[in-house]
Amino acid sequence: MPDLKIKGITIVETFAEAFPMVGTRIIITAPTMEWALISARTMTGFATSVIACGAEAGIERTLSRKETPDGRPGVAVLLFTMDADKLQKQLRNRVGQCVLTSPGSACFAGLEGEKRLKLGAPLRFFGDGWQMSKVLGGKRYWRIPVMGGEFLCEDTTGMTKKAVGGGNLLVLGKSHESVLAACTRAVKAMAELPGVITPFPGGIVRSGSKVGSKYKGQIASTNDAYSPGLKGAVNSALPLDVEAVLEIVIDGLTADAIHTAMHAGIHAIAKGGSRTGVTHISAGNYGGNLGPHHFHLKEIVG
Amino acid sequence: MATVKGEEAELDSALERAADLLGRARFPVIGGLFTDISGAAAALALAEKLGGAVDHAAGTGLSRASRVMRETGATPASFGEVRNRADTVVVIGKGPLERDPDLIAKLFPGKPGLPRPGDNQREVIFLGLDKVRTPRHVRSSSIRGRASLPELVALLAANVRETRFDIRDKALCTKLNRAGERIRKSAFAVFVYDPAEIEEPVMHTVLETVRHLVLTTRAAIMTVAAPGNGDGVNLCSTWTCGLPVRTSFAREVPEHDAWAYETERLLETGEADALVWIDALEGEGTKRPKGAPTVVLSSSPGRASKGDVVIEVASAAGDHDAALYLSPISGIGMVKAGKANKDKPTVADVLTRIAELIDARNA
Amino acid sequence: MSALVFEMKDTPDQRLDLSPLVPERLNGLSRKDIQAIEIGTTRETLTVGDAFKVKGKNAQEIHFDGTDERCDKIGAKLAGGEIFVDGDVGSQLGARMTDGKIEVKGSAGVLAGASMTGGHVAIRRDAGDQAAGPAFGETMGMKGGFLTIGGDTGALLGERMRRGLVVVGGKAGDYAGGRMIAGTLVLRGGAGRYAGYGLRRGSLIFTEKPKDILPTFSDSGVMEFDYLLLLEKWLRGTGMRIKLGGRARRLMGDMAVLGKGEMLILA
Amino acid sequence: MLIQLKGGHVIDPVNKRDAKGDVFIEDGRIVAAPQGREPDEVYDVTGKIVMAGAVDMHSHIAGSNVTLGRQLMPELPYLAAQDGQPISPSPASWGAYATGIRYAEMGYTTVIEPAMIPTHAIEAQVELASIPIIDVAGLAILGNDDYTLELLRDGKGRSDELKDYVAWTLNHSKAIGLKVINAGGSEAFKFNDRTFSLDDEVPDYGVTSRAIVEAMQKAVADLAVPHPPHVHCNNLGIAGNVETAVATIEATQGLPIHFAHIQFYGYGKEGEKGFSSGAATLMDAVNKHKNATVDVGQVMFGQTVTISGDILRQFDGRRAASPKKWAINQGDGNGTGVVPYHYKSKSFVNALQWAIGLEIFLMAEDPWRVLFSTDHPNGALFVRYPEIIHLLMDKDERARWLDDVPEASREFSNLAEISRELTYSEIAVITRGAPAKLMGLNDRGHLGAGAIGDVAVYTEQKNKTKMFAGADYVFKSGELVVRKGKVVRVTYGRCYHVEPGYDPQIKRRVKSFYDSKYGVDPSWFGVSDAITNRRDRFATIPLSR
Repeated sequence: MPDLKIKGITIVETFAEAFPMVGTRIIITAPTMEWALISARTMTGFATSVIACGAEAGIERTLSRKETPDGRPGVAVLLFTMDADKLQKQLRNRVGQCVLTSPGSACFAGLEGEKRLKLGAPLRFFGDGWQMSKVLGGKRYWRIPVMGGEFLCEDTTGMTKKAVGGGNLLVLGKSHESVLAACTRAVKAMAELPGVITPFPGGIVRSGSKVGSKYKGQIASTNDAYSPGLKGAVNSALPLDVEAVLEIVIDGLTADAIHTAMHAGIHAIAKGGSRTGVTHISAGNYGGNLGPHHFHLKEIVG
Repeated sequence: MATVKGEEAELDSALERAADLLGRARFPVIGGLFTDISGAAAALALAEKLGGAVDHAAGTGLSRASRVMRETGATPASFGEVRNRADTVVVIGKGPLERDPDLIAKLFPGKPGLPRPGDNQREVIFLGLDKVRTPRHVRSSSIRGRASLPELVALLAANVRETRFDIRDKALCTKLNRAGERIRKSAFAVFVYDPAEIEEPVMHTVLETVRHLVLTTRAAIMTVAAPGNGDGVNLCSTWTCGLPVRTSFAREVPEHDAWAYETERLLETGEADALVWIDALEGEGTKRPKGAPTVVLSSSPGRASKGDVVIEVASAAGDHDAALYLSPISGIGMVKAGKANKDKPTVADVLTRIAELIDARNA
Repeated sequence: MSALVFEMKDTPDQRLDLSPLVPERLNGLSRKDIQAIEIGTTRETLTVGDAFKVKGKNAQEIHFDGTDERCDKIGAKLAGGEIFVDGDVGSQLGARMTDGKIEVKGSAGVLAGASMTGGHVAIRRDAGDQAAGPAFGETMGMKGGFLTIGGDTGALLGERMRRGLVVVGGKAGDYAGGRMIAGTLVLRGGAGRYAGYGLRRGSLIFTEKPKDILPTFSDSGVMEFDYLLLLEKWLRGTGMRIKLGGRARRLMGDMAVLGKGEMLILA
Repeated sequence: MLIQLKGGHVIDPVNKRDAKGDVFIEDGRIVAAPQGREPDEVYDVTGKIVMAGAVDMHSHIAGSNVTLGRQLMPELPYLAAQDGQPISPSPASWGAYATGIRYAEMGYTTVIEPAMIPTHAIEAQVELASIPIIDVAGLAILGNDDYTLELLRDGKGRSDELKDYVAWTLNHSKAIGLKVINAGGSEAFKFNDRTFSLDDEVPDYGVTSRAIVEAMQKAVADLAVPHPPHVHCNNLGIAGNVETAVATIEATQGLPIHFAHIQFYGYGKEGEKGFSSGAATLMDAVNKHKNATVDVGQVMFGQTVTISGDILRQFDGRRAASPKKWAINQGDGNGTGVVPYHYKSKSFVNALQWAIGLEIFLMAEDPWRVLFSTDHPNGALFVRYPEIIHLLMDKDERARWLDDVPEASREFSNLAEISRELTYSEIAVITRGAPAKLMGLNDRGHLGAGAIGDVAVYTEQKNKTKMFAGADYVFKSGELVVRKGKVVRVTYGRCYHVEPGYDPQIKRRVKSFYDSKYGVDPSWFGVSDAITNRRDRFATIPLSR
C-alpha cells in the first residue's frame, strides 16, 4: 500500500502511543488578563514532563469576563499527572506557590470530574484562623486574608481519570527552520481547542527520547533513530535529506480531545505542503506494548 | 365563693358552667398559671384532656431562657453556690433587683460562708444600672453610659476577651477595662440576669462569655426566678410532657411554640376560644388579658373583674401548703401556709373536678 | 400534567398545619386521599377537603391559592419539587426543607426558612421574626440554601444561621444576624438595632451604610473583595440583579464573642 | 379476688423455681396454691415464661437533673426514633407518664432513681409520684456537700454526727439509700480542679475521695440501711481507669458497697489508640470481693444524653457533645452535668464500650452481684433493655453485632471468644432477684408467697428482643395493668424509703448550718407525706436488723 500523502507530505503509517493520566482544570482570574496570564504561566511553569517536573501542565485557553465565576478576566489551566495523589500534591503546591502569591488572583474549579481534588481546602490554613468559608449554589469557597487583600479560592475542583498523556506528532523536514515553522503552526492550531495542552516549551520538544541508556541510572536517552546527526552511525528512521525532527506532545482531558488536536495539528503542519520543506509527519510509540491509547495517523487524517 | 356572669353562684354550678364552656371549646388556653406545682400538674392534665394549650403569665422570659438552653445549653450556678463562693457578681440590667430588691443582701450576708476559691475581696458590678448599697465587706461599681444594655453586655464581653473595639466614651472605656480585668482575675464570676429583660442574643453573649471563662477558671450564670412560680410551673411542664410552657396538646404529640401558644396572641386572633386564667399565689397577682370566654380561678376574686365564671380558690402558700420554685434552693421546695384555710378549694381541686365533669359528660 | 392546586375556601378559624402537602407525601395519592389529610391544629378535626378546593394532579408542582397567615408549615421538610403560593402564609414556611423551590407572592410569618438546609425560598413581600432561624429541636438556624425576601423582615433574621444565603430587599428588624455562626445576609434596606449581635463568623452585607452599628464591631477599612464579585455574578444567574461591585468597608465582629464575622458595607 | 396464672414456665431463682407451674395472686400479694378454692380469674399461660415484675436499680427517671436534661434536649426521643430506637418521636416520650407506661409494658414494676439531690428531693419525689404504675425509690446524694466535708475536715469522719447526718438526710428526702458520686470530685471542681482521683484532696477541706467513701460506708453500715453506699467512682470514662476502679474495690475493706455502671470503669490503655478492654482485670477484682456488688451500665449504639452529678467529668466530656450543646449546673453538693452523646457502632471507642459491658455481664461468676443496668439514659435509653437481654442470651446475636463494629474494637476486647449465654433464670436474677435484694425490697423480685403481686408473663421466642419488648401480661400489686404489651389500666404505685434513727440534735445543727450558709430552712426541702395528694404514697422498708 502506498504511503498516504497530504500536499506532498508523507503521513507515516504509524501511531502515537499514549498513556492514561489523571487531569484537572482550574480557572485563575485576576483584575486584568495580563495578571491572570502571569499567574497561570507561573503555575504551569516547569511542567513539561512528569519524568522530572512532577506534573505536565499548561494554559488551555483564556476566558472572557462572561466565562469566569467572578466576572473578571481569566485563564483555564490543565494539569496532569500519573495518579491522583501526585495530582493533588502538584495542585496544592503550584496553586499555593504561584496563584495564592500572585497579585489580585482568584482561583476556581474548572471541571466537574468524577472525583474531587482539594483546591482551596489545604490553602485555607494559610489564613491562620481568619479564613472564611462561603457556600454558593452548593459550592464552597474560601476567603483567605493576604497582604494584597483577600484570596478567593474554591474549596475543590474536579478530577478526571480519563485523561490521556503523550499524544504526539513527529515532524520531519529538510531544514530546522521549516520544521519549527510547521510545528509552531500546529501548536497554535491546537491552542484553540478545548481540553488539551502542549506542555513543552512553546508546545514543542526537540529532544525526543528512547527508553534506557548505556549509562547506569539514566532511564531515558536521546532518540538516536531520529537524531539526524547519527544517520550514518545507527539504524536511523530518517531519510538522508531530513535535517531536523521536532515533536509536539499533547495531553488531553479525554482521548477524543487528543484525537481532535492531532487532526488539527496535522492539517496545520501540512498547510503549504511539501514546498515548505516538511517531508514527513510521524508519531512516537514504543511498539504498542506500553500505552493503551493508539492514535493511528491514518485514521486521524481520514 | 363563685360567680357566673357576675352573679353569685354555688361552687358546683360554677364548676358545671366551667365544664360547659371548656367542653365546648375548640381550642382553650390555660394561662396565667400563678399557682403551685399541684395546680400546674392539674392544669397540664386538663389541657391534655381538652387538647388545649398552657402558658404562664411570665411565659416570654421562660420561653426565651428555654430556647437558649435547648439551642446552646447553659452554665447555671445555684443560689447557694453564688452566695457562698462567687467573688465577682455581675448584675445585668434592672430586672434582677426589680424582681428581688433584697438580692444583694441575700447574696452577701455578713456571716462567713463556705470555703471559696481564690482570695479576692468580693465585688458586685452593676451593669446598666446605678449602684445600690452593698455591705461594707463587698466592693461595688456601676457601668452605665449612653450605651444600651445589650451594647453594654457586648462591650463587657469583648473586654473580658480582650478583643479590639473602639468607643469614644473614655470614662465608660475605663470602667469596662477595669471590670473586664476583674472578671478575668476572678476565681468564680457569676452573671445574674432576668430572662424577661434581655433577649436571646444578649443571653447568648453572656453564656458565651462564661463558656470562654470556664476554659481557665470558674464562672456561671444565675437567672432570677420568674414571677408567679413561673420556673416551678415550667419545670412541671417539662417533666410532664418534655416541653416548657407555651405548649399545645391539641394533637398526638405535644408541640411547643413560643410564638403560637402565647396567651395574648391566641386571644387577640381568636384562635383560642376559651381561657382558663389562674391567679392563686399568696402575695403575687397577675392581670388577665381580654378576649375569649373565661373561667377565672383566683385567690383574690375582686382582682379578677368579670369573668364568665369566677371561682375563688385558696392561695398557694397562703391558704394551703404549696410546692413552689424557691430561689434560695434553686429548685422546688415546700412552703407552709401562713394560715391554713381549708374552706376554699385549691386550684388542683377545681381543675380536677372540672376534668371529672368533662369526663362524665363524654362518657 | 396540570399542577396540583389547593384553593382556600374560607378563612379558617384555626391555624392549619400544611406540612403534609409536599410532593413527597402527595405523590400517588388520589384526590380523595388528599382531601382526607388532616391539617387542623385543634381538637376539632379539619381536613384538606374542609379548607381547600383541590384541583389538578401533578404533585411535583403544587399551587396554593388564596392562603392567609394561618397557613403554617407550607413546604416544611420539602425535599424536591416546586410550590407556588398566591397569598400570605403563616409560620415555618419551608422550615427544614432540603431541596426544591417555594415561591410566595405575599408575606410569610415567623421562622420562614427555619433550619432549611437546601433549596430556594422566595418571599415576595415581608417575613416575620426569625426568618432563617432555628426550628424547634434544632441547635442551628438555616444550614444551607437560598432565601430571598422582597420586603421587610422581623427581628432575629438569620439567628444562629450556619450556612446559606439570605437576600432581603427591604429593612431587616433588630438583631439581624444575631448569634449567627456563619453564612451570608445581603441587606438592601438596612436593619434595625443590634445587627450582628453575637456574630461568630459569617457576613452581613449592607448595600448602604446602616444607621446603627454595634460598638463591638471593629473597622478594617475599605478594600476589594472578589467574593462580592462572585456573589454578584451568582445572584445574576438566579435572576437577581444586585450591584455589589468589589469594594466594601469591612467591620469585624462581634468582638463580644468569637469576633471572626464581618459586616461588609459597600463603598 | 384470687387470680391464677396457670401452667406457665415459672422462673423464680429466689425460690428455686424453674419449671412448669402455677402462680396465685390475691389481694395484691402472691399466695401459695390455695386448698379447695376455685380462683376467680384464671389466665392460661401455658408455654409462657412467668417471672416476677422486674426491678431496675439504677435509672435516672426523675428529679431536677433529669429535667435539666429534658430542658436541654427535648428532641432526644425524636433523634432516638430516627436512628431506629423503639421510642415514639415525641418530647413527651421521656416525660414522667411515658416512663411509667413503657417500663410497665416491658414487665418492670419497680424502678430506683439513683440520684436525688437532697435539696431538690421534693422535686424528685413529686415527679416520681407522677410516674404511673411502677413503684419507685430514690437514692440521696451526699459526699460533695459541704456539711459532710466540714465534718471530715474536722476529723469527725467516724463520728455519730456524720451517721446522724446521713440518717437525717435519708429521712428528710425519703430515700432508700445513699449515693456517692465522684466523692469530693464535684467539690474540687468548684475550686477549679479538673481531675480528681481516689487519693486526691478536696481543696480547703484536705479530705480525700477514699476518706469520704470509707466514712459513708461505715455510716450506712452502722445505720443498718439495707442498701450499701451506691458509689460512682472517680475517673469515669477515662482510658486506664480500670486501675482506679480496682483500687477503689480493694479499698472497701470488706464492708458492703455497690459500684454503679462499672462498664464506664472497665477501660485499659493498651494498643495504638491507648484504649482497650479492662473487663477481665475489673471482673477479677469484682469476682474476688464478695462484699461488693456492681451494676453494669451497658452502652448501646444510638443517640442519648448523659446526665450525671459528676460535674467534673461532665465538664471534660462536653467536648464530645453531640448535638453540640451542654449544661453544667454548679449546684449545691454535686450539681448536675448534662451532655448529649451519640454512641456509634463505627466508633472504635464506642464499640469497645459496648463490648466491655457485655464482657462484664458474661464474666460474672456470681450474677447476684453483677446487676443489669444501662445507667439510663447515660449508656442507653431503658427502652433498649430487650436488645441487651437478647445479646446476653444469644451468642449468635452477639456475633451479628460484632460483625458491624470496627475490627480494632473486636481485637481489644474478648467478647468474641465468650460463648456463655445467660439462662432465663440468670436474667431473672440480674433483673429481679438481685436488685430487689440489694435494695432491701424483700417483698419483690420473686414469686414466693407473701411477695407483692408484681408478675410479668412473656411469650417465649427465639428473638429475645421481641420477647421482652412487650409482656403478655403484667400484674402490678395484683392488678392486671398490661395485656399484649400494652397498658390496659393506669395505676399509681408507691415510693419506698428507709427511716434510720438519729439523735435529734442533728436537726438543730443542720438547721443552723443551712441558715448561716444558705439562708435556707431545711424544712423547705423536706419531703412530707403531704407533697402528693395520694394517700399511702410512701412506705418504709425495714432496716437490716
